[in-house]
Amino acid sequence: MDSPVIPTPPTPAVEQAAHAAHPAHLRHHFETVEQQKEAASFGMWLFLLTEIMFFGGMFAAYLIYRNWYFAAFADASKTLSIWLGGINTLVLITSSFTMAMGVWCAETRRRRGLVLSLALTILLGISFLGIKYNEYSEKFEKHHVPGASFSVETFVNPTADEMKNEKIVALAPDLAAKTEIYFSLYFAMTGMHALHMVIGIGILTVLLIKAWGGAYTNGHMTTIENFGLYWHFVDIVWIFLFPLLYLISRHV
Amino acid sequence: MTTIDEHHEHHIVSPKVYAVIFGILLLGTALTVWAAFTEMGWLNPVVAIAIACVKATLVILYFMHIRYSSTLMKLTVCAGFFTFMILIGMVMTDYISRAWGLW
Amino acid sequence: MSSAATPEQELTLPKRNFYNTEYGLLSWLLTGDHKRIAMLYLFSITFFFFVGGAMAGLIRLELLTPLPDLMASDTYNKVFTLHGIVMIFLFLVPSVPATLGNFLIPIMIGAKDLAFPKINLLSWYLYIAGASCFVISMVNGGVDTGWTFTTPLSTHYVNTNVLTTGIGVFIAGFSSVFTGLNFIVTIHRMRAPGMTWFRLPLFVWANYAASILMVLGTPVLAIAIVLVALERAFGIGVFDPTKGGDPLLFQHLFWFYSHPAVYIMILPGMGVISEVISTFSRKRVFGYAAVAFSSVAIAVFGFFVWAHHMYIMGLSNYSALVFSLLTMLVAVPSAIKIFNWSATLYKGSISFDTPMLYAFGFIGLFTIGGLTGVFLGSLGTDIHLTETYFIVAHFHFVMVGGMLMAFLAGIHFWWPKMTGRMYPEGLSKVAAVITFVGFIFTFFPQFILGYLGMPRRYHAYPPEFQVLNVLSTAGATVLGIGYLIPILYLAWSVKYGKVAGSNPWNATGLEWQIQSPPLTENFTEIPEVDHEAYDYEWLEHKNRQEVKSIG
Amino acid sequence: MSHISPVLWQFLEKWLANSSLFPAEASTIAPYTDALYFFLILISLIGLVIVALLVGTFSVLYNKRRHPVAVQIEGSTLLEATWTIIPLGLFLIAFVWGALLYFRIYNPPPNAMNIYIVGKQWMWKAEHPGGQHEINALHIPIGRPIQLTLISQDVFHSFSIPAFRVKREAIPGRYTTVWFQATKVGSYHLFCTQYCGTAHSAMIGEIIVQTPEDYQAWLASSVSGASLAQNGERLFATLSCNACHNANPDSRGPSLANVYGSKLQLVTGGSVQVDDGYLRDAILNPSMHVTAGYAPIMPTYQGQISEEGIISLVEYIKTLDSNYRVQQTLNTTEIQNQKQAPATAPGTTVKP
Repeated sequence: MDSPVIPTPPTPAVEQAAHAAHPAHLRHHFETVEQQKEAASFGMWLFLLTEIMFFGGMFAAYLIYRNWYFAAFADASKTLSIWLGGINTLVLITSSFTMAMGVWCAETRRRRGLVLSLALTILLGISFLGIKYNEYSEKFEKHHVPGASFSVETFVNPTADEMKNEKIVALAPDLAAKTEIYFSLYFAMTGMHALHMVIGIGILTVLLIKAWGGAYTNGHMTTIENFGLYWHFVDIVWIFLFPLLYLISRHV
Repeated sequence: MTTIDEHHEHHIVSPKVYAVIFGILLLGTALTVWAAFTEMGWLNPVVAIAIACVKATLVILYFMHIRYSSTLMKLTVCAGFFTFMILIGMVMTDYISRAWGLW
Repeated sequence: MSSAATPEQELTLPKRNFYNTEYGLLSWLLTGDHKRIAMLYLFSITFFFFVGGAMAGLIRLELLTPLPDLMASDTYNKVFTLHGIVMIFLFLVPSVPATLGNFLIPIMIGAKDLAFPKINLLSWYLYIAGASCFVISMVNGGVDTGWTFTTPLSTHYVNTNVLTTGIGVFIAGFSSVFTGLNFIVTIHRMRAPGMTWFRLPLFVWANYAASILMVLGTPVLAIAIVLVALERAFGIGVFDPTKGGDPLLFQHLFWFYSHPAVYIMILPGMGVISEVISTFSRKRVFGYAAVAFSSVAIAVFGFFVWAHHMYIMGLSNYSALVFSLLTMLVAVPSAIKIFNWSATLYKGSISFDTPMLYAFGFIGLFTIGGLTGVFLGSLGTDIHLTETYFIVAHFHFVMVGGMLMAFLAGIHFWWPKMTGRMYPEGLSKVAAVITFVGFIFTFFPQFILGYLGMPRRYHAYPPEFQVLNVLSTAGATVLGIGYLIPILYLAWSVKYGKVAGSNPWNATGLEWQIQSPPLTENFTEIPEVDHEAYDYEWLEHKNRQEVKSIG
Repeated sequence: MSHISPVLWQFLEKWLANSSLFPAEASTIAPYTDALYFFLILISLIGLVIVALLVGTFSVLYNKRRHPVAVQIEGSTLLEATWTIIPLGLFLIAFVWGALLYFRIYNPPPNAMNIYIVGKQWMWKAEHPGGQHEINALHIPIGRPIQLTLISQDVFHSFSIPAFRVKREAIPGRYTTVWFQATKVGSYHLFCTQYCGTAHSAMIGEIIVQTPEDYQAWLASSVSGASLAQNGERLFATLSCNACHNANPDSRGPSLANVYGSKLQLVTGGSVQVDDGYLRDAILNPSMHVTAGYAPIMPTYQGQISEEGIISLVEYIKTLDSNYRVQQTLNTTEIQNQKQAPATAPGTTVKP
């Protein structure tokens, strides 16, 4: 029982001999590289589950208030630009695609491809945020940001507003006031989403620098794969946010 | 070793698959915008959500490799959405039935 | 109690163990070793337990007399709020998982560490960061929303440090998410060869179930708190009835986490009890599969019952019916566990060591706590009992009588493993009995007070409730002593305690087959598991082999 | 006991004699609640005794000295099924019984007398239909079903009368109801049981149960102004509600005669039963409650009327039983104004 404490180097199991580990990448407490990889991606998925539930709370709130104040939600949704929202959706889906390609490059050990994919992903991510910034600033100008400066003018008097959106139906003041809830949820949901994007772009930058130096294309691409999961998850959230926030009752 | 398959061979998804999925996602986006401008009555939100669900499923299955992952991973993803549905569903029991009557 | 297999004179502490591989503060603060992180947690948790306990003492002291004479109402409100927040987020939720679970789960399943040692350390830092937020808000004047952050009180009507505290809850919540995530991955991925699911100790099962709740429940609390913070900071209106929001939605989101949270608190405790009962009756747990699955059942059903906290808060009555029915269902797995534990004693060979005494205390108090839960789950009686001292007594029976008893049982059970030394036995048994008696005196009168209608969170109360309150306060004094004694003798034992040997209780878990305190790597070689959990015949056989090989 | 000083002894005696162990049963609901409570106690005792007996007996029979070698037993499906099904059955009984009791407590009989309760930090305000206004007290007659309609003007409060075994939260922005019928004359505690801020524990009061005669006397002695409906009528006029809701054939708003309790067709297509809650919502959020055939032109009164004002309006609308009655509104109001000083009437507080 009192054997020396110096850790014996882990001996790769026979069946995993094909994967013969680079010792530097195998952390001491794992038996095999495969086990380490599976653990990492499983951990990542569990983290994404917490993210689902995190956004879930806001989706529940959205569902309730949309049913209660449908007219206000439909009207407020029309102040958003489908063009900007749609382009952003395309941008994000494309970035998801470049991310997936990055994972493929890492798996097939293409360093330049990986660097290019990551750089493109960052670029697309930043353009998403740029467009989002544009949309947000418009909301500030129009006093559509919930809080002290919020104004229902656009919805009470749509014709007086400078915006040329004839589709907005004039609402009674009491109903127009409920658009504040829509914008609260809009900012909370897209804000949380944007926050995830910002964090993602930060991590991507680090990954890019490391990938430039040749990391991840040496057969150890777990980090890239797991980051890919995160990035795709952010994409999925947007896939739901887009129709829910931008496309309420556009046909009227 | 256990009742559910926990380990799985690593599968490399080819760029062709990614490209096809990418194409479908772009189509889906166009479709959802088109659907929003079409009068379908109560079906409008349903269609919007359905398209979003299909898109999300494709991303999960292919971009996120769940299609090629172990049963455990598949179950994990399902568990997440199941819990999400509990949250939504059970909260809704309250909000829907509040309007049913005096109490 | 020393192992029969090991002669007295051989009992010395092993030369190398996880305490003496590295020295210095940094070797602790930057460690990846799950055992060291567990010890860090143990220290911080104990510290905050006594902070929360001091608050509880102040509350009981104030309630000694019907008049609001010890402190001002504001102060009283802040004290009970911080008592709740500290006890729940800094003690009950992380108690067993983050200390005992952290220390033992990798060893029990035959792994060298948790799957993500750095994330494990991160959890502890997040815990400390969350705790710091609470301390900052305490120093800045406290917070008086109650730990439930009820809107619109917390968003519009109090002027205290809700934001700081909210951030603290958010951060502490993610600490528990990462602990849970780590456990789930570890239990799935890191089991030693031969360690199948049905050979896992029940402690592992229980922590697994609790981890599921941590991972899936906590983020909903996080978002609820974020929305409260936004509401407070910017007035977004989601929970504000004057802007068309529904304050009840906050209750839904809050309790979606906070009800499962009570299972996060109690399940690991139940795991401890399974280990202790089995070891000290020298018998396999009666109906292993039933106990294991009841943990998972509690975890799953735990997500379906949250609205029973809201029966009279304006929940739709149809919905209340559904939630009441589901609440009754979640009570069943707990009943199964209690009966299975009792049946485990049948034809056992029972010894009454300190952990066993605490476990008996747990069974008694948890039975009362669980059964009074039925009073509150049942719609009609809930109307009268909710928001009174009955509910206070109920959750203290479950949380303190159940969880804390289990925690102490676990600490006493695994103390020789964690430190390599025994505590004084007579004294520890006395402490266990004092705790039990003190507990009953503190909280049983509160059931009667509750039925009399004394509301919870009251600073002053009508004079006819005084006798019972005096009884409760007197009991709290005894209880406080009961909690202080273990701290003293456990601290004493670290230096002066008798060396325990690797398996003082003759228990079967893998953790008892290695030296105590263990090596940093836990195992010199990863064990091949070829026996079921709680297989005492295997242990006996193994001990005989060892004696033979030594001889 | 001789060494205890007589003063202390007397004090102890008095103290113990005045302490209580079981709350008074003072409503028709109390015995029902207590019956279920005792049933649950019985179940708990049985459960506890069984567990204690099992643990105790086994501890004695199979302790290490007497029973040195344990007999390994895997489990028993039959036994486990037994202790799964029996508790389940008992819990289901508790559920059904509890649910029935819940129906009883939250379903007021149709003939119940309605009293409005407004909770605010940190007091209870009671509005009797006759215009009597109380703070932190509620006078009620014995033997008559009383329905409380509760609302809070700030945070969650909870109106709890332990002697009646009823409790209901007063929610901001929404009416809730509870009912009871007192059976014993006396004075009982009223608590706010939902934590509501600094002076939560001071938000207490008294429920004074009186004989019908005493109650009538109290009503007569404490009329402080107009009745709720009269206050509402005056408010109806001051807010110019009757400019549109005037029951003329070409009026811009629907006639409110007999609207209370009727089924209303809405422009959104749905129909709704008009109750207190609906009337309140329709005043504060009119455009979400537009009667079919009318334009959504009514302005919102959110932030312009106090909760008491809304209560008065609701009470007034309840009394409108004919178009003639509606048209009389302005006249009676003028008479009212001449008759008494409006300051004493609490229902008419109009916030600026």
